[in-house]
Amino acid sequence: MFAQNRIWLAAAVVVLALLPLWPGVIDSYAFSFLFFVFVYAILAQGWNLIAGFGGQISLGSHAFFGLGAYTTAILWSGNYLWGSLYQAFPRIYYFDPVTMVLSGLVAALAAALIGLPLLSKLRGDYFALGTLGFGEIVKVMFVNGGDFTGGAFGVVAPSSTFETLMPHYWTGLGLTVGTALAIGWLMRSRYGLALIAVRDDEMAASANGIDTLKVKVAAFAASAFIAGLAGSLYTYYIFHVGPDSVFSLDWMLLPLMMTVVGGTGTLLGPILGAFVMYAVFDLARIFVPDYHPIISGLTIILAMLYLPKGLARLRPAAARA
Amino acid sequence: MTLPSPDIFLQLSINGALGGAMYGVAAVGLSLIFGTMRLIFLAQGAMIILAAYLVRALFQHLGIDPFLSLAIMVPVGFGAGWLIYQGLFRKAAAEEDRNISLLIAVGVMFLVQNLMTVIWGGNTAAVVTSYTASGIEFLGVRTSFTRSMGFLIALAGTGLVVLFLRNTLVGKAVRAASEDMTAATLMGISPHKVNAIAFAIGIALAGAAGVAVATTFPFNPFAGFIFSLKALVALALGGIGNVVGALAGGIILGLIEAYVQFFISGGWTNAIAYGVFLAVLMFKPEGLFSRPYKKA
Amino acid sequence: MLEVKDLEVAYGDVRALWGVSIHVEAGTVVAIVGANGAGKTTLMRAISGLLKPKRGEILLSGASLLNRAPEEIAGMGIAHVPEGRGLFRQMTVLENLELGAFQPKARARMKQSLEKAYALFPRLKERAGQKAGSLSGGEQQMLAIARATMSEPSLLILDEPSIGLSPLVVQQMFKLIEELHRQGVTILLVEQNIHQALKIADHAFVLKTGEIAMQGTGAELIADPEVQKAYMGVLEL
Amino acid sequence: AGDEIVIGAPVSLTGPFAGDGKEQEWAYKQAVEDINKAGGIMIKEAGKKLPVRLVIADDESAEAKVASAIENLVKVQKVDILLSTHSGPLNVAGAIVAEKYKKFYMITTAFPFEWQPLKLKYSALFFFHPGPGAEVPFEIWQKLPENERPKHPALVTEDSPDGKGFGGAFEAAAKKYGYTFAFNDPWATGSTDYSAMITKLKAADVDAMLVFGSPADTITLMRQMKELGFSVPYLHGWKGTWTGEFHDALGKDSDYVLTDGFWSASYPYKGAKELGDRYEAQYKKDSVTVGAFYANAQVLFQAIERAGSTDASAVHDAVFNQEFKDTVVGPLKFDEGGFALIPSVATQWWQGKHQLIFPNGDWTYKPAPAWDKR
Amino acid sequence: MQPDGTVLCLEAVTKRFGGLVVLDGIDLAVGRSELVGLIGPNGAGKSTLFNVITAIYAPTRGKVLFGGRDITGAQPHHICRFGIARTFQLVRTFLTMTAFENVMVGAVYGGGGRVRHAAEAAEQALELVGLAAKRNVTTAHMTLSDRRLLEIARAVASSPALLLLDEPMAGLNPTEIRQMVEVIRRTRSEKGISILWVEHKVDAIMKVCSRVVVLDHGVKIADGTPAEIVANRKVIEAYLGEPAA
Ligand SMILES: Nc1ncnc2c1ncn2[C@@H]1O[C@H](COP(=O)(O)OP(=O)(O)OP(=O)(O)O)[C@@H](O)[C@H]1O
Ligand SMILES: Nc1ncnc2c1ncn2[C@@H]1O[C@H](COP(=O)(O)OP(=O)(O)OP(=O)(O)O)[C@@H](O)[C@H]1O
Ligand SMILES: [Mg+2]
Ligand SMILES: [Mg+2]
Repeated sequence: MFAQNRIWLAAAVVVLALLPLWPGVIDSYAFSFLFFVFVYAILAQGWNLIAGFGGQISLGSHAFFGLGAYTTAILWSGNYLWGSLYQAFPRIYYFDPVTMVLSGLVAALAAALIGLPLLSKLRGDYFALGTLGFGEIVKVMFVNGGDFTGGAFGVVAPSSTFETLMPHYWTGLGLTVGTALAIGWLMRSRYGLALIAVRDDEMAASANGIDTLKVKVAAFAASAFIAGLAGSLYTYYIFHVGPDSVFSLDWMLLPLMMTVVGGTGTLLGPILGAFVMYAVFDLARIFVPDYHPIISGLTIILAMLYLPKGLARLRPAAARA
Repeated sequence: MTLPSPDIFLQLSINGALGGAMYGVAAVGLSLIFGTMRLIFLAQGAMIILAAYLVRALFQHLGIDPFLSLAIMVPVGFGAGWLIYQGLFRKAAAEEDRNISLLIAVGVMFLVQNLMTVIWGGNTAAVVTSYTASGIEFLGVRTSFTRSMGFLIALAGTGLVVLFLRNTLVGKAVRAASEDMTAATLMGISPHKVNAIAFAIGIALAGAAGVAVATTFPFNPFAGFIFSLKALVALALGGIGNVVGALAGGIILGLIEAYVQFFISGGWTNAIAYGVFLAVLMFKPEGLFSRPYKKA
Repeated sequence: MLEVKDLEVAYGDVRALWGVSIHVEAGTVVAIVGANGAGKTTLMRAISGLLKPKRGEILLSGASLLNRAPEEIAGMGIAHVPEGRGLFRQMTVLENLELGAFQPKARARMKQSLEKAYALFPRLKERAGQKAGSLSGGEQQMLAIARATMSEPSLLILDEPSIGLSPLVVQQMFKLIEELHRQGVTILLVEQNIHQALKIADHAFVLKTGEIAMQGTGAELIADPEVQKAYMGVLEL
Repeated sequence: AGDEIVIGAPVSLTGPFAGDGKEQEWAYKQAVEDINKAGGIMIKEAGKKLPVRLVIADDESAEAKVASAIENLVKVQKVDILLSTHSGPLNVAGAIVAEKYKKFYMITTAFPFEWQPLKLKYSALFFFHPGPGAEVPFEIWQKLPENERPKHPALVTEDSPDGKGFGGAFEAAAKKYGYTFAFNDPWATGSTDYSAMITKLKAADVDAMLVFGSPADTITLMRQMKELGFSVPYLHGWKGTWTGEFHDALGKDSDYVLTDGFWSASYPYKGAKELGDRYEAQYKKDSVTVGAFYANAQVLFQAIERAGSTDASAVHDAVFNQEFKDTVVGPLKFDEGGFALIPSVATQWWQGKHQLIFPNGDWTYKPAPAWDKR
Repeated sequence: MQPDGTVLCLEAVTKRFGGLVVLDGIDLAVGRSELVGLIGPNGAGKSTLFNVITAIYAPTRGKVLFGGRDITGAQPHHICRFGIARTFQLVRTFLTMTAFENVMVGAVYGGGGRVRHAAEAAEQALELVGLAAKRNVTTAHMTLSDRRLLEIARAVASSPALLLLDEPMAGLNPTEIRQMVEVIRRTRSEKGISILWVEHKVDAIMKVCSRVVVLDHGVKIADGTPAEIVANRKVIEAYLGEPAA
């Protein structure tokens, strides 16, 4: 990326961060719109790490998103973390960094556990189908999880904490920028080199001293961590996590689509894709409520036919990371 | 848990296998498309349901018996598949990035599901004929007539596809093009023609599966997704690109579900089915019915 | 038979061929030689339609090959053994050979062609049921050549066919080329085994950074001191 | 509000619940049409009756989309007040967002155990508890002569939130009425093969089945029971059996099946029959749901009228702890938490019509003979 | 054997695929800084031997010792870190990476070095094979022969004790072969790396190697100085045909 681009991007982030301070702007739909864009952008960025940079197509993002969402809801509603402090500070779990990080970690741990066998044995398409199967298993486990997971209904968190969207907006923005920067840094480091090497040729990578399994599992876990964070963030908005909602395949398919439309293997792609695609979906839903999925379906098809390399590659300046 | 008597076991197995053949027939079409274009055609289930709606329309408006409508659905499916390939996937098939065609499939799925909702409404639809819900005796086991027919359709469809792939040069060309498009063109194989044929057969099979589904199940525009998912599992169990394996995978899946439903609980069928699927892949990473090799 | 005129080919903005013209008479063996990166493979790929030239013309018996798909060109009787072999690695040796005879014309004579191919490389017969990808490097090269002969081409393009073959098999391969030549097949040969290639070539072109630097009969070029110096240096220690 | 009252409603126009959503949309539109015909609703501030405008937003049958649908209704469409969508999880999501924006959200078709723990101020709910709802079959059995009561009842449910909720309630009710289930097992939503379950039911000698599941699953189950030659005298379904498609798909095999519902056109309440007729005239079949959705709008309109405003706190006061006499589901009495109980309905299918058995129906239950004797 | 010890030692290595015996009880030793040629007809088992040494295949029977330590069954990446680097007969570079990045992989992961140190090693290795000018070219855009050179650079950059070369000269013309010989010699002399080298360009092997091993049908049929090998009847029959130039 050229320095000039960076300046523009930094400026955009600053403007977005300050936007809510503009008088009168707070009460607009823009914030809930952008909040959802951020949630999808974070998820997309996570998927891009394992699939775009790592070359391992995972179809299990929804499982990790759901695990993160559940972790936040369960820790909170069961007060597993802060004991009596919770009584003194009833909002202690709300956007609590510890809870959020733990939510990411639970997802990452699950990814590591399932990733070890899956990634050591399965390649390509089989890995994709394996992760899809894993997602379904997790879902059934939560349906049958008894009181701990709230069974088929799930868990509700205290929604009385929800007064304004601002914490969601800022945290979403922060995580979107943060994950992009973190992945950008990662890809420039020796780990990035290893990840790309494994993507390009696994046999050659291991013959050159790369522990390919470790690299793949680490990337898978990191990507799950990011998805778990997105899930946690979502819980703070929706307050109800249920197996059908947070393990919905939408949480996998949409980010995947957004990444590809934006440009796989680029840093800006997932964000751009999330923004553009969510805008298209949302506008269609508002203006043609009865037919909007048809419009969305057509948009995806057209985007893939005419923009197969993604938005981020439209200009040569936004080259690979 | 007590062991059931042999006849109950037979009953379970036959019905489970018949149920699994439904996944199988979906999986065979998917396998063909997957095997040629490495494309997870997620819309296959939606195509099957679309076919089911057409079968219903033919029956309700023209009085054509659903099983007879096979003679219409298969060629219509073939033609539709050809067109879908040429219109939507031709360009993407040449791209390195396979997510592109996956997403086109997702787009097609959205489109088809919601077109069906607009045309036929979101409610559950069904075809009611004189033989709906009638049973037959077979080997002393009572089972469903339409499922048995579905099973036959699955067998016939798979058989024809296998004959095509194994014994015809065009069939081999289909596999060749899926492996190395450039090399295939050097043999004089037109990859797009060959892909279109595979796709057309895949959708023709969706047409046939639509008949089996329409006669057996009630359906709604969204009912196909579960078929896609299960068919994918069946396909991976059998080994990608292995058509007989796909049918066998479907039947195995059906058996697992029946046994789990009987011996454990209906609530665990999916989890255990997917669990077995993952476990199988751990030991046979390329599916049950394929021979892998590795070479530097 | 084959006429390439003023051909320009580029990869993106990087030009690989700058106005190359060659001609191949029917029934002759024509060799293209040149250093690594000179553009030999690029030229072959352009002829068989795998690359779209920027400018120029390619004529096969007077018919233009530009704007034709590679499979169409193959159908016109050109078989191309590409660099890197282009085998169907997941398919068996036999299936690979069968696909070589995919063209309707060749299909009818599949049996005979198969026998001929096996006679040429008996190792392939032994390995008929094995997946092509698991063959040894040399065996794969044999398969690639054998597969190309299955289509009974009128023009055979060989891009470094001797790569990976043991000396004995290299001798056999050159004999095979001469044999095909005798049968009337026109052969366009890229070879780094320059001495041998020039020995059997009726005519040869030297490609240098995307341009034809020299041409002549095989014998003329072998004798050319410049060619000797640039491409045929003897190992001295 | 200017010179109209804008009411927003997230509705499942697309996605898997689109079938229910369309009925809901129809009912809401009828209610709005009716109120406008009556001149609108009196608003104090305006000093006159204002007409109502309904804005519907698609929630795609998904929680996240309910939330953004409401964000959009409130922020972009600037609605004054909200009507609910369908089912527990979706309404929980909707109620929470509405609460944040202090817009009143009037709900039906969510189980109280799903919504009540949220302790929201700006939404109210009327529906039945799974508890009393689950007692309905036992109430019916109690009225049967001793020797006709089921000996080996079975409970089969889909493993969805509603299925689980209801399943627990059935277990409690069985205990209360002194029955034990000879078979009790869920199935995975969307299953296509029930043969193993049927084999087991047969082996357990089951003579009554309580079935909770989607229409598609329940129809498949029924068809397979017939194919495998298994029938029970008493089969009572929830959710999957009431709809017109159930009868369409099974034809006369649907006879004898008992079904639940939120409502019946044979209710003696004002407007019930007329609404039922209207629906039937348009769709050529009867409905056991549209009344609940219609009533949802009726309650909201009356509450606005009482409050003289669409202000959330004012409407809250007009609903919580208040009674509503005139609705097509009958009188509603909201408790201090904003919940009102309606009875669950039981009807028996007979020749394509729902015949009301419970509460207070005048149809007498007919046990089903074996398949080959029908 | 070399006086200064053995680097690699194979003991009775056998490899089967189903019923096919591809390697049959191979014993082989490579000494420190030794340059050993490995020749044999197509399908003799040469590449398979490399695959067994680098743990891509597990041997059916037998042992691989490296620096005296049994490395049979170790992970491929450990083998590299122990100090065995290789090239592939069917060239395998990281296609989306630049030449420099490719070599960096070897330097960082195989060499176990720190990034800065690795960068130096990478530059040197590119210099060695003469690709320094193309350091920023993405390898997908390089010719096959350049990629082959790049693979060697990548292997050298991991500072191995032993380098396995699988037909590095395939596709090179005699002039280029002479340059490659130079590369191989310098690798050995400047870095003291032992080399086991599979090649069909027999004259190159005979002129450069101190020792040549011959495989045929999975069996070691000869092991000796080039002069001995060229005169060996079995080798002539199986491989060389008429006496080589
Ligand atoms: N896919 C590609 N993208 C970009 N440039 C390429 C590509 N393939 C080849 N080139 C460039 O084109 C030029 C000619 O390459 P070509 O492969 O035709 O050479 P060649 O004569 O066959 O060499 P070799 O003897 O190594 O096979 C080289 O400079 C090479 O870098
Ligand atoms: N994975 C495998 N499965 C079955 N056979 C194999 C496998 N790998 C190698 N072979 C067979 O083993 C034999 C030896 O192969 P290898 O690649 O070691 O030969 P090579 O000596 O390197 O020959 P070349 O000089 O042609 O490269 C060949 O006949 C090959 O067909
Ligand atoms: Mg070349
Ligand atoms: Mg080899």
